[in-house]
Amino acid sequence: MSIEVKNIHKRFGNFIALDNVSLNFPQGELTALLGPSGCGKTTLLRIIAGLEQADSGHVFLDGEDASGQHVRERQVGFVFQHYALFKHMSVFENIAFGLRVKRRDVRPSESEIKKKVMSLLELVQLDWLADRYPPQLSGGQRQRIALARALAVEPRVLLLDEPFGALDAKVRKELRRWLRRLHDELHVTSIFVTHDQEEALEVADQIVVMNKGRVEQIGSPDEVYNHPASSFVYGFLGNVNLFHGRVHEGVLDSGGIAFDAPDHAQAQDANGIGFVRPHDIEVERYTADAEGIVARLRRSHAIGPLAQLELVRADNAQLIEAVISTERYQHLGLTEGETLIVRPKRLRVFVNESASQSA
Amino acid sequence: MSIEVKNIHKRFGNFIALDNVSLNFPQGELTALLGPSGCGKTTLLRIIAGLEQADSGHVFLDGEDASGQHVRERQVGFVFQHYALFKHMSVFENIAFGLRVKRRDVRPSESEIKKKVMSLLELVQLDWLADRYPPQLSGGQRQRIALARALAVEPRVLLLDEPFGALDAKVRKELRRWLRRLHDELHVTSIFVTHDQEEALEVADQIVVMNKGRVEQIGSPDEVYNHPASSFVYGFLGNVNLFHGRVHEGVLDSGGIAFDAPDHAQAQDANGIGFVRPHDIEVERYTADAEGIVARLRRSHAIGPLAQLELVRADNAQLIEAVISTERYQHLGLTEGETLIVRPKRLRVFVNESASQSA
Amino acid sequence: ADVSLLNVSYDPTRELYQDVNKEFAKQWKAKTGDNLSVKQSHGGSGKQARSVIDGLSADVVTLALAYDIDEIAERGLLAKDWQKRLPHNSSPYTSTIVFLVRKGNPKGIKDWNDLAKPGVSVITPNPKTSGGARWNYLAAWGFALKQPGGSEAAAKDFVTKIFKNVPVLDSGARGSTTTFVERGIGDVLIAWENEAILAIKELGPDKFEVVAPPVSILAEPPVAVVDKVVDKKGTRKLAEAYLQYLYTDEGQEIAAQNYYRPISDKVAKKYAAQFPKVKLFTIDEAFGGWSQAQKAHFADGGSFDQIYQPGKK
Amino acid sequence: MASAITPSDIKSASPGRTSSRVLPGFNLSLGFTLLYLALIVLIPLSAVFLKTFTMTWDAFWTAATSDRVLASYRLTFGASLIAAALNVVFGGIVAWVLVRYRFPGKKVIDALVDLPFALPTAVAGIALTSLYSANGWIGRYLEPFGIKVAFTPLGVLVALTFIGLPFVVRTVQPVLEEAERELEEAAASLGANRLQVFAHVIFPTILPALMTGFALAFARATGEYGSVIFIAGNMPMVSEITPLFIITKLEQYDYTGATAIAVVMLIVSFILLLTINLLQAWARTRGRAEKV
Amino acid sequence: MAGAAASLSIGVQARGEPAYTPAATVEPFWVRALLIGAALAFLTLFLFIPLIAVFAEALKKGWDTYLLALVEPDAIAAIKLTLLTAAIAVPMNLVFGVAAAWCIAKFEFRGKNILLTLIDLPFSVSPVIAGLIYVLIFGAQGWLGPWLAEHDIKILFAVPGIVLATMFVTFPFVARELIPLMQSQGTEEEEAALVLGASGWRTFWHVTLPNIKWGLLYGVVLCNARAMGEFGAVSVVSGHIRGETNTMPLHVEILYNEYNFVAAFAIASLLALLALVTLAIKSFIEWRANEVNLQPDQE
Ligand SMILES: Nc1ncnc2c1ncn2[C@@H]1O[C@H](COP(=O)(O)OP(=O)(O)OP(=O)(O)O)[C@@H](O)[C@H]1O
Ligand SMILES: Nc1ncnc2c1ncn2[C@@H]1O[C@H](COP(=O)(O)OP(=O)(O)OP(=O)(O)O)[C@@H](O)[C@H]1O
Ligand SMILES: [Mg+2]
Ligand SMILES: [Mg+2]
Ligand SMILES: O=S(=O)([O-])[O-]
Repeated sequence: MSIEVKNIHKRFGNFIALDNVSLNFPQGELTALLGPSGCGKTTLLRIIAGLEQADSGHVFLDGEDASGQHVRERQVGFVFQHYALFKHMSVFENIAFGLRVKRRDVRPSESEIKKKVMSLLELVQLDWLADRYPPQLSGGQRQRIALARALAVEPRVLLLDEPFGALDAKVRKELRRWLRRLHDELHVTSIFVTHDQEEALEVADQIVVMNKGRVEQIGSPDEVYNHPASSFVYGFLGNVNLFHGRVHEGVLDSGGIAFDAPDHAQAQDANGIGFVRPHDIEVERYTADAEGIVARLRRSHAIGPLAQLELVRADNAQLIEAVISTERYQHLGLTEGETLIVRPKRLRVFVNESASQSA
Repeated sequence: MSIEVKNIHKRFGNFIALDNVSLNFPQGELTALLGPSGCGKTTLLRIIAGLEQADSGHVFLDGEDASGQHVRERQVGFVFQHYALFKHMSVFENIAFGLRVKRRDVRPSESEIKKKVMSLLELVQLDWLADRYPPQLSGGQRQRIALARALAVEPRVLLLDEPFGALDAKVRKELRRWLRRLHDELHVTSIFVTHDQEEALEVADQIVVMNKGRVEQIGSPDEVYNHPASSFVYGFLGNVNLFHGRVHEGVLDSGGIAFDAPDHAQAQDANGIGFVRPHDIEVERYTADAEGIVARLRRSHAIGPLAQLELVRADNAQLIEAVISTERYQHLGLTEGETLIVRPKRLRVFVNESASQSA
Repeated sequence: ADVSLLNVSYDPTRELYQDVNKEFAKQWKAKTGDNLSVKQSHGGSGKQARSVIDGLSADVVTLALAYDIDEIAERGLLAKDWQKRLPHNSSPYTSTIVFLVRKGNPKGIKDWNDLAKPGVSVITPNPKTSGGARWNYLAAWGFALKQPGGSEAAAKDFVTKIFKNVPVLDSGARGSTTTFVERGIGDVLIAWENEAILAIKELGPDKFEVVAPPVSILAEPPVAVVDKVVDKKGTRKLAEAYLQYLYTDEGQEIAAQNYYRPISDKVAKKYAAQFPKVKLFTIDEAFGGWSQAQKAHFADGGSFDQIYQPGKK
Repeated sequence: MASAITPSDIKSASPGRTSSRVLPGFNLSLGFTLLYLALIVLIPLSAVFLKTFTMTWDAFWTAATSDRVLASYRLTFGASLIAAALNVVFGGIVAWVLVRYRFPGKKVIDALVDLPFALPTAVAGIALTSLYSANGWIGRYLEPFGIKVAFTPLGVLVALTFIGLPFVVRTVQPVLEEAERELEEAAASLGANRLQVFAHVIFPTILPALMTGFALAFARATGEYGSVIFIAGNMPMVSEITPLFIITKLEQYDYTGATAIAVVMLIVSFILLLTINLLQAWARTRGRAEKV
Repeated sequence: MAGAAASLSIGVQARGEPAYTPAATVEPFWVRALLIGAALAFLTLFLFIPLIAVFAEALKKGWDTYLLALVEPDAIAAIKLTLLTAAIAVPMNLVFGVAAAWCIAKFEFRGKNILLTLIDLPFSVSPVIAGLIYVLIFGAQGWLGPWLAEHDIKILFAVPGIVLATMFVTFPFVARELIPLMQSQGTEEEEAALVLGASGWRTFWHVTLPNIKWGLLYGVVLCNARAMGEFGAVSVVSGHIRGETNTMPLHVEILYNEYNFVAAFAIASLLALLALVTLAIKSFIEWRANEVNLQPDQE
């Protein structure tokens, strides 16, 4: 089922939590709502679910205006960050809950319920836990049960609010892959909220980046990572080095070094910032005639496929982070303290914060 | 100052929390205590600090037996996971506390205290927060204040119990780098507890890997990551693919494919597991004559410098994770669903779990 | 010098002893130069006696009935023959049991018989805890005995009927008065004569009136010095003087002013108008003395326990 | 009492650990605690039991189970039971209303709920009596319907309800406050209507607190004296409560009789306390398991 | 009165509105109105009217009579005695409460649950029995009675007895308030202080005490209210000597029995006022605790 929200506004007191948000969530896709804390992700999700009322705007489920519908009637599956399992019910009863509270005329028989619950437990690979109580489960298990419970009523859409936020790093990574696989199997239209960009990038088909109650960008993981629409998105989606300077007719001058800024050919001596991701920085041994920024390697460590370099610019003592492959690192034979030449391979310039939208 | 623990035993009731642990923490280095939850890291740290009493064994601080010393006298700095800041004292008072409770004859004057505290606040870059109260600080700020407080009494060693455990991913990353820099500046012998291997690998000079109350390995990040002493360490320190099979005279046979296992030349048809890190897996287009494991690319995503591949073995449907550089990924032009040849570049075989120690 | 005396008394005597203390202290000061302060403790008679038994160091006890002082004597705090030590059975004043009814006497209550009629609501305290209540009980019982053809069985029957009409059983005389007067419960309150008159004076001269039955009991509240206490404190002289004072004309006047019937004929005559004419019988003649009465009626399993079982069908 | 909601087992409640004897003062504080406990509570209480040992079993049995005493047990425990039940219903509603709704005067009401804790019982007794007697502010409106409150067992009930009120409110309130709203939302998103949410989600959550509140209100009510004697009417076999009976016995110089009844009440208190603590232990194990 | 502590521990916790009241979990208007109505009706009948009645009766004959009743010597003596009793009983229970909470909340030891139960015990013992036990021990017919009489030591029917009975009845208040509070705070801050070199006492004064001060104050306030208001237990051991062993609640009863209703209610109103002040302090404490401790813990 597709979901559409149109011109959603929401305030809490004087605080504007959502400011004219319009979005489309295509049928069968897994969309991540990504943004810093407090940007309104949860609020939007709750409005879609019907747990919260928008001040104005509409929610369409399958093209049909659902704004007046009670959460009960919307047939959405909602998964909470802290699981919200019923503690006094066994795992089985938790999953069966949605079926058992159905109106008598549409309620399945106990044996059907049993079959359904067991098949869901198998789906989430926890059929051996049916008789346990939530307190006896690990966080990862609880979250999977919460998901099974949401799926039991065959929701038309699945909404997940930071489903892995309460889990520790390792489990979190595992579970997000598991979620992706599950989604590939079921293909329920899903929206999940996160403020961890890695998670969004790894799992989602589509990413909605939000900031301060507004949508900053919407696109595939590749789009938002590699072609950020604003400096905010650039900064939020991964580590980044900033080169402050002045932009003049397509050139950014930062500390005496010139960077190409073809987007800003018409800029006239404006303030600008160049954004460079650490892995877009080229590093080589210092030679007097090499072009680039001179920097000292303060600290490096190479574990696994990538080597992290912490460099200090010779001219203004600014920190530059660079990531190169371990192979190249070993090949260069770098040692801490030595002087290197650093060159951005790819740089994106944004002129002024306010102008960033047009950039 | 150097720290040494010798033959430490500790039980809680029937549960053995530490089992004959002997370790050396060299002067001026930053050591990470790494291990899964419940393995005894905190317990060991608390015993070193004197907050807990070992059942047997000794703790030497600077070569001097400290087992009988009260925590008050050990001059250790301890940083708690949940900060343990004094809520009713301002940031300034928190940091000054250790100085103000000194015996009168060694207590610095108020003006000295003030100078000291302000310099510590500068050190942790929070001098503008002196008059705030802990509840008014963010998690990251609190942890830095906790550190400043511990440093105020010029401890001979610094002990940190999952100092960043309560922080969110982004802040955590920032703070661990900051800690590293701070340590480089101060060179106080430090031990910090974590169960996040990335953190340990990135920050520490030396890593102690613990499991179930015992020390599994001790070494530099490179050593423990690249030359794990046991299958446990291998698995714990990063993602890993397992190839189960039988080892016979230096060769592991897993699903009909032979892998070299030079460590086990004398093994006779033993159970064995090959461990391969995702980035130690080579991937290429399928050709009929290529040697290697045939696998289908189920899912891939390439954001940033590395591409993650999820492959399914054609023979036994096992999952293989591979990581290749984005360059190579793009160069290969892989698409999901296609069939590939996979080859471990580097593989380590452990025969039997129980034999893993000797391996 | 400052001297003090503790007089442990029962509920209705508060006002009486306030006056007595004031006058006696004046006299004592004049006589000896000592500043005397008499401390008072009031409560249900039984409870007060128990406190003394438990160690409340009363120099004198002025209780509702001899039985309570007997109990104290039983524990060795004073001589068993205490009642012979002062004139008139150690009772410096007497009283009787009368009825307090609402203005105009709407139920037309005149005599004990009227209390036993169905539909009349009677207020009296609990004889188990209140000395006054025991006098009430025995008065009714004695009245029935004295009727033509009166017998123990008839008396029991009669008192049973009265108690059927009792809706509230307070633990002390004062509680009952409050219930009747303040809460507006009941048609008639059986009370000490002095209580009844005082209640009218204090609470509503225009709301209540006293009805004296033709026959009632002669209540003799006794007083005694507690030997053990006064000997220890060295206050015997003072305590004895205090009780003696009650027998003096002044003392008798004060008693009469507080609506206790004085034993001095002279004073009695002076205040005759204030006390209705009632034919009085004594406890000795009707019941053979307090210990007998106590045993027969108020001990566990006694007549009261037998007749008063409202819970039982 | 708070114990209901506040696990005495630290492991479950505290972020830290408690094993460490590194903190000073254990022996001193425990020593003082035990000494003071023994002097003020244990030794005096044991006096009651020792006193009953001076009685024969028969004497004890007769004293503790005479008709009148039995009737007083019936009244005391019966009225306490009903009062506690009333408080469960209305205290539950009050707690709910205070936690969930916003209305004018809420803060004041919240504060005043504790009044029966703080108001001297004798004052409460006198005030209630004057209100509920036939000519009182409230009683006069009940009188025409033939409802008599003061000086009847109903009056006992009123007094016991008054003093028990805060117990239920104050045990349920924090539980409701901490109850995750999300659970209700989860149930609603699964299609449950409000009534089903209440029956299946909210009620089971507050049930332990309700039970604890009930037990506490009941325990307090059985022992109550000050507020009851004024309003009860104290008719033997009808409206005479057990604590009053103890006093009555005392006033008849029957110490052993009084102690016999006291022992019965003490044993009931013990059992009640035990029940409460078991309830708490039960709630606690549920709480602890949560941290798995 | 076991429940007091319950209220206490709650007292210092956040008592705020729920962060939001989303549509999905709110009852229809009429249900809300009905419930609020039921709650208010119940509270009016059982709380507000009795409270108002006390003051109305006290002021029936005007302020002058009211004030006169309060300055009457016996009333003053009762007030003094009540204050004295509280001044002894409350600090004793305070010290006990802190010691008990310290060892129970900060240490593990066997028999802790039994200890907790024993501390609760006085909550569920009838005040009448609380009085009776002292009679059995110190009464002239009791265990120590004869010995005490011989040595001329007065306990029963004197201030010590009243204080003892009050101490018994108010025994658990402070402890019960502090134990859960200190348990929830754990030991990390104390450990931090020790690591920084602070001595045990310093740690207690500078770290523990400031953290529990509101809970402590609240426990004291309620303990005090109950100490001043106790009737049943004190009534048994007091002896009711006017101007000497009558506490305020007993004096209320006596005045009442003297048909001096206005004065009785005047003293009662003083006690009710104390209760109200107690509640006001309590509310203030809650407010303060919210202000100070419950500021956004995570940002
Ligand atoms: N009921 C409420 N009353 C007042 N403000 C609220 C309420 N609910 C949310 N807010 C505010 O609205 C903003 C958006 O909240 P929301 O929970 O949607 O953020 P979020 O993006 O989910 O953040 P997080 O990542 O921290 O969960 C926040 O600033 C929050 O403080
Ligand atoms: N006071 C205690 N009583 C009983 N068991 C304890 C106590 N303290 C620790 N343990 C147990 O000892 C084991 C080791 O605990 P420890 O806290 O040292 O683990 P850890 O490695 O720090 O784990 P984590 O990463 O979860 O903090 C755990 O199983 C724990 O349950
Ligand atoms: Mg959120
Ligand atoms: Mg730990
Ligand atoms: O004070 S009485 O004993 O008469 O109730």
